[in-house]
Amino acid sequence: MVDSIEFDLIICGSGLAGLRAAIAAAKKGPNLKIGIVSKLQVMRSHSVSAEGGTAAVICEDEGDTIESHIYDTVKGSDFLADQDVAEKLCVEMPKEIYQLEHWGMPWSRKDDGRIDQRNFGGYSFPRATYASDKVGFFEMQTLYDTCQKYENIEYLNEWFATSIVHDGRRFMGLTAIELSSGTFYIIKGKALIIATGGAGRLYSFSTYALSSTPDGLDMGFRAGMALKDMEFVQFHPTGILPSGILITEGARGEGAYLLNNKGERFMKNYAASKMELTPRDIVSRSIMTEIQEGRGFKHETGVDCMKLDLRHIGDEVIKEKLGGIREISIKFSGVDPAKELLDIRPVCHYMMGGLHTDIQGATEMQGAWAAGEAACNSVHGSNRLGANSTSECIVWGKITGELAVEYIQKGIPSIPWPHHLVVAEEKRIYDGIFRGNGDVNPYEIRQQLTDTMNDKAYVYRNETDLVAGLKKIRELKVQTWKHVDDKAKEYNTNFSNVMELDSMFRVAEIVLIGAINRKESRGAHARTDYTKRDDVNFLHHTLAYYDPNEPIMKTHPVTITKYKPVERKY
Amino acid sequence: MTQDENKEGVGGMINPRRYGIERVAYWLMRLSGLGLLAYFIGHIYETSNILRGQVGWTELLEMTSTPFFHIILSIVIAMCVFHTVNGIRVMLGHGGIGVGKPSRPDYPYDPASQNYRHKIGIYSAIVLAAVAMMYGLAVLFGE
Amino acid sequence: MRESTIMKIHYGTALAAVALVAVHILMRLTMNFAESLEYETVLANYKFIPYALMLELILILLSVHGFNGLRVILLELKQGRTYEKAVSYGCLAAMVGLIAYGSRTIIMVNMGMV
Amino acid sequence: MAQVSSVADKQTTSSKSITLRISRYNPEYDDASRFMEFNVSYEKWTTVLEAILEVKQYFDHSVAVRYSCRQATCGSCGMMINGKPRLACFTKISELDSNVVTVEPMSNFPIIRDLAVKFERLFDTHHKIKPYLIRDDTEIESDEKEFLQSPEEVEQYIQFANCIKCGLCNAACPTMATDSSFVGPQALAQAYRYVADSRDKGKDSRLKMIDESHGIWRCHFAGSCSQVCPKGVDPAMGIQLLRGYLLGFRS
Ligand SMILES: Cc1cc2nc3c(=O)[nH]c(=O)nc-3n(C[C@H](O)[C@H](O)[C@H](O)COP(=O)(O)OP(=O)(O)OC[C@H]3O[C@@H](n4cnc5c(N)ncnc54)[C@H](O)[C@@H]3O)c2cc1C
Ligand code: HEM
Ligand code: SF4
Ligand code: F3S
Ligand code: FES
Repeated sequence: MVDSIEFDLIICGSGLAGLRAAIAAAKKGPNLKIGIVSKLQVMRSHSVSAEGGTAAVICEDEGDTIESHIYDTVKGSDFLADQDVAEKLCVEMPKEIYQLEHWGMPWSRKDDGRIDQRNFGGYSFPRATYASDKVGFFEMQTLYDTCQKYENIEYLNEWFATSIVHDGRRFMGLTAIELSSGTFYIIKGKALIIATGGAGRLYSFSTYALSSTPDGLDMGFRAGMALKDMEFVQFHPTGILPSGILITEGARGEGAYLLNNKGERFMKNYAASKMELTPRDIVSRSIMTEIQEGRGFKHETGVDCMKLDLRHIGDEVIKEKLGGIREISIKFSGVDPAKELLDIRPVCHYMMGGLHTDIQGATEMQGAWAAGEAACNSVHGSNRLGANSTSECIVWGKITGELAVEYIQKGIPSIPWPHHLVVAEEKRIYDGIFRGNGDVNPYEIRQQLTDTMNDKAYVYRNETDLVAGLKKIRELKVQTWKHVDDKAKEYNTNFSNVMELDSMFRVAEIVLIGAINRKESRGAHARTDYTKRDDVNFLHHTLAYYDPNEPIMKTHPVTITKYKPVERKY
Repeated sequence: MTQDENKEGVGGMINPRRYGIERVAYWLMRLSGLGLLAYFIGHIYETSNILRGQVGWTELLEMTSTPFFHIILSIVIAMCVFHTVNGIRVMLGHGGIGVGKPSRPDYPYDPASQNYRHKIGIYSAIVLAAVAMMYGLAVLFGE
Repeated sequence: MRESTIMKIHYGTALAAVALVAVHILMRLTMNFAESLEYETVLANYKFIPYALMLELILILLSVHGFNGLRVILLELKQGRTYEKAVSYGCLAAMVGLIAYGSRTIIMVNMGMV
Repeated sequence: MAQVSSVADKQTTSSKSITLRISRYNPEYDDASRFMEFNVSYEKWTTVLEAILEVKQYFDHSVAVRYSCRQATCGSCGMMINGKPRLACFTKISELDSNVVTVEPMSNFPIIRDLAVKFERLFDTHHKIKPYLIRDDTEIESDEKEFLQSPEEVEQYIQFANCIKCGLCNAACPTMATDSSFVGPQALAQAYRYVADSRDKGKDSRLKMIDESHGIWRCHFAGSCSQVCPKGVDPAMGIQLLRGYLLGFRS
């Protein structure tokens, strides 16, 4: 018999979205038992790495408007964003900035004591609210610390969720492995919020935490939820070499230049009005074009790169506003940004896609919501603007937290527990993965898989590469890699790594298929064989549904309210 | 210490190699405190001999006038000086004096509380203790 | 007692002791060291009421300070309810004991019982 | 290195190697820990974490180690490296200046397995010191306009807000080495972080909380916590300033 525990609300994931949801739920439903299930300890989630800012309109007295934030977001998305959703983000966000502030967030301040903001890519007003360059970290700290006020939140730290238990229509619980003991558990619950974050470790050159793998997305996918718009992967222009650690866009927000080997600020040839502060997709493409046309540099590892110049910003301002990246540059690149140029290269940074939800964050399964990067409520369309993601996590964290509580409070009739699903899941992971044997090193396979994604589905894409990539992934999948050498139960990360790999295959496939199908260039998805945006055939979202053999691909309409798609120019 | 708690235990606590002079000061403070307490108890016992009159007192005086006791006494002097001087430093520190002001840290981090003022305090406690001990030895073995 | 009160006493006793012990030691140094330990000198000292009072004070201060220091060290060495209680009361008892024993000397000498 | 092998040409850079000694221990099966040695090559930027993961991926899959961000912001990878508590992802092999790199689980934390340790006590003590603004609830739970705070006021606590809960300070502190009830530098520094925040009104209740027999007084200003902190938090300073309030030196 499998051990089981029970909560009213289960939140899977303890990043920004998960913690914000927990607070909203704990406040609204003080009598409910809330469990945060996370494969990491609280405060170890990828969200702590977010650096540059959180977008919100808080300076209306200085001329900023919500309207403008909405339009910037929609235009940044290359008109694939659902416009009602973008509006919701921009309307809700200012309140959240103040709410966070009241909970202790150490926002950077202006001299008069008000919250300060900085410039960010693609915005027509400096509206990235910042706290030095550790925004995500401080937000996580604020939320985690605020969670400490609520005694009805319980933390299941280092529990690896493996599947969603449901009756075909309605959410009923999770199965999970407690890593420290290796015990397999059923976690029963009335409602679920999936906040398992992005999956950027699909790429080997990535800004993401090593733990950002698609197992959370895959869990929803296997339970019948659709994955939406997975082909849109954001490449951030400035990742350092060789680690891929991010230099925030805030650096350019504070005035940093991008230089090619002629010493030119080459962005003037691509987007003269916004220069370095053009949305990321365009800057990344510009860098790759420069490199391809021979105006790049070579890093000592032999990798092509470009230079980022912060020297004119000055040591004092760098220390004050960009202390985190100063530390990163000195430590990981051996470069003091006040004195030397940084080697940078576009790097996998964000997944616009995720579990398909409506504007309220509800998934297609009753009782299950998704929030944060794991969700795709289509606020970012085909390209997210910097600083809009932490905003999204916070806004939909709150919305889903409250809605889930309302749902639970309405009362849910009980139905028999689907034991067979748990048995099947146990079989899948223990017989299929844990005891599955094979002689290929799963880590090597993972390396090949992520390298393939890097090579074949990077900033510029084309049919040949994508098809070759898909073929390679499918080859890797059938190799006999499924083996877990480590047979101990306690803290078996070999086991969880292999489970992560298992999920990477399914999700990588969807990214590639979606990219192959989308024969146009839109936002972050740039095809060299279809260089134009094609609103006639492709102004729609991509959906992928689970099928044991091959994902079932569908489309979904884009919600357009006020802004008719026009050519996107900066 | 038991391995399930994985605490470093006394050995790790006094290991002088890893954490600079501050750690040395830390356990010298303890050691001298304990040493002084031991001496103090002995001293009370010693002086209580005065109740045994002239004979008893002189007997004891003779017993403690050996080189061995003199060395002990010198060490006590050293401990006393170190404990007192370092004690004053520690007390100031505990009150938040001379530990620096909060400020934005810049990489590479250099903790303001581990500053030269306190280091000087520690070194001077050690030096003064050594000097006092020399003086004590000179007086005790001098005649 | 609140821990802060105890520790304030710890610091207070230390500070007061600095002054008094300094006097005590200086007195030893006003004359030749060996001479200062002569029975007569010592006895005379004890009989000099202000000095005796000072000695009594030093005795109390240092006992309080020293045994509280010992308590702190022992508390940090090992934990557990009974152990901690034992340490606290043990140190208190030892402190009272030492003070009583030392005071006996001072009082008896002072009252001319030698 | 693993991150860019697709784009990097491994041959172009020279490779040196060191012996990595990893402490292995599973309390369920083993009586005592033992060391396993691996020969790993490194570049000038290779971190200890990368070296450990290299071992995990290519030599022995069963090494248990906790990691996530690999950029010193998540606080996962604290361990004893050549005897001192450090973040594995923030320690480059090249800066250790030694042919042998020994990694052991962080001291003063119970071992789960190999290099992974239990953090429950750190999370508990952090919880205990009320790490949130204490102030009238209606003010806190409102989302209208900010509490004003000048940049100078931010400076009073921002240093302490940098704590990533890695626990290195607790691993270095001599009191923690023997006292399993001590609140510890991590939590005390956080108590100061909130006390020093001009928006907070909970000083008295927080001071009361840490004024107990295994509270703030068990810190003897040894300073090791500040020496090992990877984020410049300087817990030793925070603790002494906090104690300043209790002793009446500050108000
Ligand atoms: C380097 C970097 C910098 C960024 N900077 C900015 C910025 O300046 N501004 C901005 O707006 N955005 C930024 N972003 C984007 C933003 O940080 C992320 O999109 C956001 O933090 C995602 O938060 P999340 O809560 O959705 O997920 P995450 O923080 O990724 O959390 C995922 C959680 O899910 C848990 N989990 C995953 N799988 C499982 C499982 N199987 N079982 C149990 N738990 C599981 C994990 O343990 C974790 O707790 C940045 C991103 C990166 C990579
Ligand atoms: C006269 C000057 C003295 C001063 C200024 C002084 C000061 C101090 C201070 C400040 C401490 C606290 C240290 C800490 O918490 O880190 C301390 C501890 C201690 N003192 Fe003293 N002291 C003096 C004399 C003595 C004497 C004479 C004795 C012996 C009877 C003694 C015994 C101790 C002990 C046992 C400790 C505990 C050790 C520790 O916690 O590190 N002290 N002293
Ligand atoms: S104070 Fe420093 S060493 Fe201690 S937990 Fe925080 S970041 Fe780590
Ligand atoms: S090391 Fe420990 S003793 Fe105090 S100054 Fe730091 S907490
Ligand atoms: S892995 Fe996050 S701090 Fe080292």
